[in-house]
Amino acid sequence: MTAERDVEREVEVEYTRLRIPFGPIHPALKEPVLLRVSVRGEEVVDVDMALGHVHRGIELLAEGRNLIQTLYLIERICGICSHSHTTCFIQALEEIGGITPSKRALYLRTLIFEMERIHSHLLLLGVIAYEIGFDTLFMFTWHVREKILDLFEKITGNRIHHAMNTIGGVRWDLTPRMVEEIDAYMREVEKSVKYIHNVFMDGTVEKRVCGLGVLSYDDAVKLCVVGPTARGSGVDIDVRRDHPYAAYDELKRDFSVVVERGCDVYARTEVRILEIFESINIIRAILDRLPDGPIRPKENVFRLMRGIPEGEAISLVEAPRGELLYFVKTDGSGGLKRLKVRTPTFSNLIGLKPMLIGCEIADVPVIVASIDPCLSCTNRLIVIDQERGESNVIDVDSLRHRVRRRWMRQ
Amino acid sequence: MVICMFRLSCKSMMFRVISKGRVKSPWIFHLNTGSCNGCDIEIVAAFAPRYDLERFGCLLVGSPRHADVLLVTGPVTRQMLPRLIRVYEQIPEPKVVVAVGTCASSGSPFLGSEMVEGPVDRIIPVDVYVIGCPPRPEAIVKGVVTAVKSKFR
Amino acid sequence: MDAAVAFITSFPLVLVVSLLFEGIDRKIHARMQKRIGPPIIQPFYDLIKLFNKERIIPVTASTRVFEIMPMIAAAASILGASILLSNTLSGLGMIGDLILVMYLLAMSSIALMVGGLASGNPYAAIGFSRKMSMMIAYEIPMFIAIISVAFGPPAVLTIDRVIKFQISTRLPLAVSSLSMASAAATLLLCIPAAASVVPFDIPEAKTEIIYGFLIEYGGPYLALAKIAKAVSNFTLTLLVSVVFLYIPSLLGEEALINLGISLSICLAVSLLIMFATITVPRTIFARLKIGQAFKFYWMLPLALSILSIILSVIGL
Amino acid sequence: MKFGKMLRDALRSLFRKPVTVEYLTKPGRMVPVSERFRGRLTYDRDACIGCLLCVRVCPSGVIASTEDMKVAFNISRCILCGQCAEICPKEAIKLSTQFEIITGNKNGLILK
Repeated sequence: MTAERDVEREVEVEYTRLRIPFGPIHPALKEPVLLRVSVRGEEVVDVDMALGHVHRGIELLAEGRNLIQTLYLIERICGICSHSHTTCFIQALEEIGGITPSKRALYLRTLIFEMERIHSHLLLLGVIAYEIGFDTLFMFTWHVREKILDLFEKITGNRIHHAMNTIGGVRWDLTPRMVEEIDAYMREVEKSVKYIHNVFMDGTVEKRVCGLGVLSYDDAVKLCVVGPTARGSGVDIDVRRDHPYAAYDELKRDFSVVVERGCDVYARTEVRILEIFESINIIRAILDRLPDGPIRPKENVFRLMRGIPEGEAISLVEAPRGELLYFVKTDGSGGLKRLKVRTPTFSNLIGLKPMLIGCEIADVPVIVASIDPCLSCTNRLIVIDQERGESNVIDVDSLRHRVRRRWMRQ
Repeated sequence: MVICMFRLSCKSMMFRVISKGRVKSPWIFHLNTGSCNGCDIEIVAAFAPRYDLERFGCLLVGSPRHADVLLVTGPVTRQMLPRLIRVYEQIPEPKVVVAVGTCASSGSPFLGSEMVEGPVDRIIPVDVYVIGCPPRPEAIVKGVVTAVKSKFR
Repeated sequence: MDAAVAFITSFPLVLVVSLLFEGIDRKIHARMQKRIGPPIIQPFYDLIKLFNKERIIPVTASTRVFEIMPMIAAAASILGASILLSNTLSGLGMIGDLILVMYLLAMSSIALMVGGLASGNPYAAIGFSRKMSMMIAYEIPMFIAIISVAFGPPAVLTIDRVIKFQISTRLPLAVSSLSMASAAATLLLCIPAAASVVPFDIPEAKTEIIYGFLIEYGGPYLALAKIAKAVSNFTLTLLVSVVFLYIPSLLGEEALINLGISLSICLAVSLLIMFATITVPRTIFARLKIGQAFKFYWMLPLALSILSIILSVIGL
Repeated sequence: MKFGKMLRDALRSLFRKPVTVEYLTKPGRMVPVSERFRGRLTYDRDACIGCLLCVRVCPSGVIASTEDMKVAFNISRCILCGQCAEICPKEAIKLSTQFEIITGNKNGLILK
């Protein structure tokens, strides 16, 4: 009897649902992803995801280039967390080559890392405000973010792609004046973020973000989500504390891992706001205890690259969006045999489905934004022919051959 | 003769008014064809209070039917290729295409990848290139303004 | 003034003033966000550009409906605005023109909805259904508030007579009695939804359904739709300022003699109303969801409007 | 729950000077460019010794060697990483602070 009713209901759902292609070109999404959303009235009944619109074949390209070229190539995996990618890659290289960067270099790496976290989280807060139609808050948040970008430009010479890391150290040093400037800016940013935190508790914002997109603790553990998405569901993980890298080993006492148990969009947002304060604390600690010394080895970067033997290594960092993993295998003559990147969004996207089902259409952009998707990070080396709906697996060797041929031609 | 002169001047007046309207209200559609987000966030930053593209009358619209200016970022990936062409065709004439960033302008550093269908100008005509990785928001502002002025005037 | 002359001259006046209002709204909105914003005559530039763009009709659309509906929308809202304006200026009132104006306003948004639905885009369909529920939410309190004018002290539904009543009591209607105050409050609360701005721009939400039913309109059609929206926003604010907050009535009989002064005072009041009900909400609020908006309108404005009708029947 | 927390700030900024930098509308107004800014490449042809180190480190194929053992740059491909300037032993390649590389014609961006 119940089975019959279920079938009847299914037929009814099938009959009344409306399939909406959400993306890949949609003003709410800054990057292309295709969510095929099936709705009934305003309620979302099913979600299907199609990725690969930003797939540029970076891992394959990296295999045809030398290590220095690859360093700048993988910086272009993502414009928001570019420093995390290079740090992770360089750490693996340094492990293979047995190079230890100086203390000062590690501290500077961490400094840029934390500043990037602030900039990334502020960007996301702005995007969430934009999704819920709160333009003024969006403008305000992005204006605060401009200050961080100014600092980036002063320290490294570019607002987005910092090109800070090099083999065995960092490329740019801090001057005493910059230290003062960073300190002053941090005070300003702290004040503004407190204000933003207050505005995020506004009634209309709360109506849009509270109790939405619930990802329970069990689901979060089962689906292996990482970063603020996991921490918003009460999972206490953080690579900075669990497997310290760069200078985090010595900065352990200066920050705490923010964990919220709300499991909804608001919890994830709040984790990010509170993490900004933690990042400011870390930056202050770094500025206090910045050791003296050289920032990079005296040797030419080309010679350093040549000196890296054949080997393989795995490296982990906590990018603004969560755990980022690199597997690097070098060929001993300054090139790469294999590069594998697992980005945080790749893990987090799977968590979207339980969040989205049952919500309204109006909530879809907010929930998608709340995991802070960075799709340009995620799309690599999956060849799917979307128009024909078949996945097209190309043999790795033939693919490599074709790529080489094109590279030679150009 | 006089009537003819009057008509001509009326016509030129009309043209001037129309071109003024076009120059003063370029509505922007932004298309990401596989960029690294760097250019995309800089385009949005150009609309933020610091640079405020809206003082030139620009609006960031969400539907290509409303747009005049197409800002393309990213080397065109294989999956975005048909969508780029479709969006370009959906924008009503007259329209301007601005390639923002180095990878949209020339495909570097992704040139040679099997999944990248080359720079934007291999697929649709581009009016202005803004080079930079990513370009500063100021450069984007200037790129849009020069493109609109050169094409619509 | 002659009614026909007033009627004809009010067409261009309505267009220019409502577009200027939109420009001022955008400028203030930008300044509240700490930026410079577009020039005040920006809507004119937009319209000139849009009218000279290519017309594209999507293949999925039913062509006739898609083409005609924006024209009907623009015509209806301009007609409504000029009836309101000319009946304010000239002493010749049509009986029941308040209802006519309200009807024309509703008509213009319904025409846009239908035209958008004819485009065959799924987003437009969602926009249509959302706008439908929004209209049910705000039109009912609005109509009840207008009808309570007929039950209240003026006891008419003619703009001209309402104005004369206000002049005779030397008080704006909203101040004169409790029932009219609550009717005015209802109308003010309904303006953001009727103008579909944040927090009630749910049918046209850009980041959710990409302008809803306007998604497939481009070029001249979009221009017509923009005109329809700008003019109906202006009409709503002017309606409140003329019917409920006729400040020139403080001048007494002079308000009818110096029409220029009283008209400019009315426009200034409607500008203020626009600032308070359109610009400020869209700056400081986030967009609500359709269920929440519906609940809000059936909780507060509907209750207020019913209260106003009860009060006016009692005679307060 | 409170509504309209931004009201005060919004009204206050209505009467304050906007934070916008009036770039292009008023001459000379822009956000100051930092000294380290990595902008358009400049090339000192006389100082170049033709070691071609820059060609080998360039990640995006900007630099090509010419017949007289010097190099030529295709700036439209440049991603402004600054690695060539860093590795050049004679400092023949430098990065200027010019950030507006805007052109309608890519062929004009070849630097020799």
